[in-house]
Amino acid sequence: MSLPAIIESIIFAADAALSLDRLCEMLPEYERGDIKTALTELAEFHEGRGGGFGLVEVAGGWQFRTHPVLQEYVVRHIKAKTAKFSQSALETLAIIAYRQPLTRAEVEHLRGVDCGGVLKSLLEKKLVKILGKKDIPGRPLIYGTSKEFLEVFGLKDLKSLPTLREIQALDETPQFERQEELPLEPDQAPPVDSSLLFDDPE
Amino acid sequence: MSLPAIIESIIFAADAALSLDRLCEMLPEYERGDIKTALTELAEFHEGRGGGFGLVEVAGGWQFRTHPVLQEYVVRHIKAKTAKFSQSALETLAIIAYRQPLTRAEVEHLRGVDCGGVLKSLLEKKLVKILGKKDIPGRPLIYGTSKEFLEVFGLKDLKSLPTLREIQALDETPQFERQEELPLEPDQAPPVDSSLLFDDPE
Amino acid sequence: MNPAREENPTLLDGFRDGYSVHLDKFDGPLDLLLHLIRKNEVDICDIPIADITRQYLDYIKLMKVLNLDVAGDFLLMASTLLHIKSRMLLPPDDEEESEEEEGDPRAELVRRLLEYQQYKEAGMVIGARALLGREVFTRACPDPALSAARTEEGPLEVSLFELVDAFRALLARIPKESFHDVAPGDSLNIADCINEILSLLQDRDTLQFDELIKDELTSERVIVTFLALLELCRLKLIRIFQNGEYGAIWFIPAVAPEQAGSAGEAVQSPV
Repeated sequence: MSLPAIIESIIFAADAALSLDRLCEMLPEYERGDIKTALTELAEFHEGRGGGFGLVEVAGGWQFRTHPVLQEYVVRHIKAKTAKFSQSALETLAIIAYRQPLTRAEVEHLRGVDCGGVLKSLLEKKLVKILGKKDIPGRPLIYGTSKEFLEVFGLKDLKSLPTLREIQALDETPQFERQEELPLEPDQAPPVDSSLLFDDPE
Repeated sequence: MSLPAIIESIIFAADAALSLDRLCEMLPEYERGDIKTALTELAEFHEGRGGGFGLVEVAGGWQFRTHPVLQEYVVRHIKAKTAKFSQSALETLAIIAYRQPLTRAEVEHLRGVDCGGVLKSLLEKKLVKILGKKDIPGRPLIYGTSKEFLEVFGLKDLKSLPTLREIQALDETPQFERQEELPLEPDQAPPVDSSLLFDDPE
Repeated sequence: MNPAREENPTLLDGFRDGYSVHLDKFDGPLDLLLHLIRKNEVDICDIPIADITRQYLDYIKLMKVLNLDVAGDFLLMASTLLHIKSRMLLPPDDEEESEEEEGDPRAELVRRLLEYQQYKEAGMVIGARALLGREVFTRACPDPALSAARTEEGPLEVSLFELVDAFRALLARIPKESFHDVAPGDSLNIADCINEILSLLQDRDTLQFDELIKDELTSERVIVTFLALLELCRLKLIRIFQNGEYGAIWFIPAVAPEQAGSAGEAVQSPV
């Protein structure tokens, strides 16, 4: 592979700008002068081709950056970033999914912390909905999961939610203990030097 | 600014692969057909220039990725994930990939061995996901491969997996016979010419 | 020691010759069988069942000698092999032949082996691909333009497994008595049934009792469905109607879906 391609791949995959010194350190088989020339040539090449990004020297290091003129377009993507669930949102949602219908107080009892904020954001995301009011003093609201919840998780109906037992079953190995005595002939296996057996040929 | 440059900048800045649909949504002022053509041309251009990275189609989206042959250099700066796939993990993944949707019992029947632990670790790594429940007595969970599976294995979609017939044909070439002599760990299988397997951006 | 072993090269002789094997690396009985078939250079479609069975059993003994866990799957296969071997030793029985004579008793095993071999190879092929994070890398450095503005959130991305796992972690953390029904009995429980009814009512306004039990008319199902309905009634989530004596039992949601009021306000209300 050519030196420019090598340098390009290293800079591309790096998590921060890389200085010439650092690059030389990583590529001891190449001359510093050649690395320097390759960098300049690469920068010129990318500038000349008029693509969407270029190789620039910033704060003492080299980095690929999108062109400032294209920022308008680049920023459009930000909104597409998929939202990640926080652990508390996931837990709350799980409680509601598996224990619905239930009240906020019941969710909080299980989680041991206040859930107002999380519940609100789940309602805003329409994953959870209000089913009605419970007929006890205070008439608290009762929550359950929504149709959107089923869509996000690709479920046909709530019945298709995997049960805890099914997930737990993954940790369990089916037991065949009884067969232990089964088919083996009574004669003893020959003594084997067990140290031999694990000899790794590698 | 030219459309290819705009597309390049968006994909380059994005932190995940972007689908054609998503790009069209973000660029309503351009025709879908033009965007599609630009993507193909960009992929060809980057392949042709022999740089350190290319534009490839994975998991239904477009993304810049380094070339596998440059791995040696890239890892001098960043750590490669040491997460190795055991033979059982790969076998299980292959079965799920080719036979999905299917239940744990079906996987175990094909492998002849309990797969709970493997299945759980594949779920944790998000390579496999729960698709729902099968409509048979006991309503067992059914599994399939995830988007992450396509991303990690660099596949455009499930159809770009080599067919089982192709794999069998591979086995008949003398090249594969050499593995006879090897230790039984798949990790130590001879490196297959990865350029063969790397999906050409098409 | 079994004298037969002197004539027939076995797995164990292989070890003496310095051929080494990762004992714990066989991924189940089919994997081990394939290994033996390759090692003996025999045709997979015409397995010398006596030889292969003996070598297979030797192997299991070896695992025991070395105090390795012999998984049930291996023992199950051992009995299958012995069964096939005994059937092959028996003279062909005319009566049996008429019933189930499919020919070779090895056929089913061969089919499984061939199928397994396919996936084993497929696993090797996909494992040899250039993998993201191993041979192939994406850009790790966030674009400065992106870090400038992070506003809206896009579509949600979370897997079902994460949801169940979160719930499982939660259950592990908290004392058991906090739950009224931690471990649901078998396949049927009231909570599931309530969920089922609630999801059906998301799409429709009325439901009939009969519809809920029509797939599975067992007394358990009827009782659980009935209890679920009572619970939903108690919570004032549904209302129940009957068209005259012995008529069909209908129920409808007690609250229209959109009636619940503004979400934000609702959450803030005292509990």
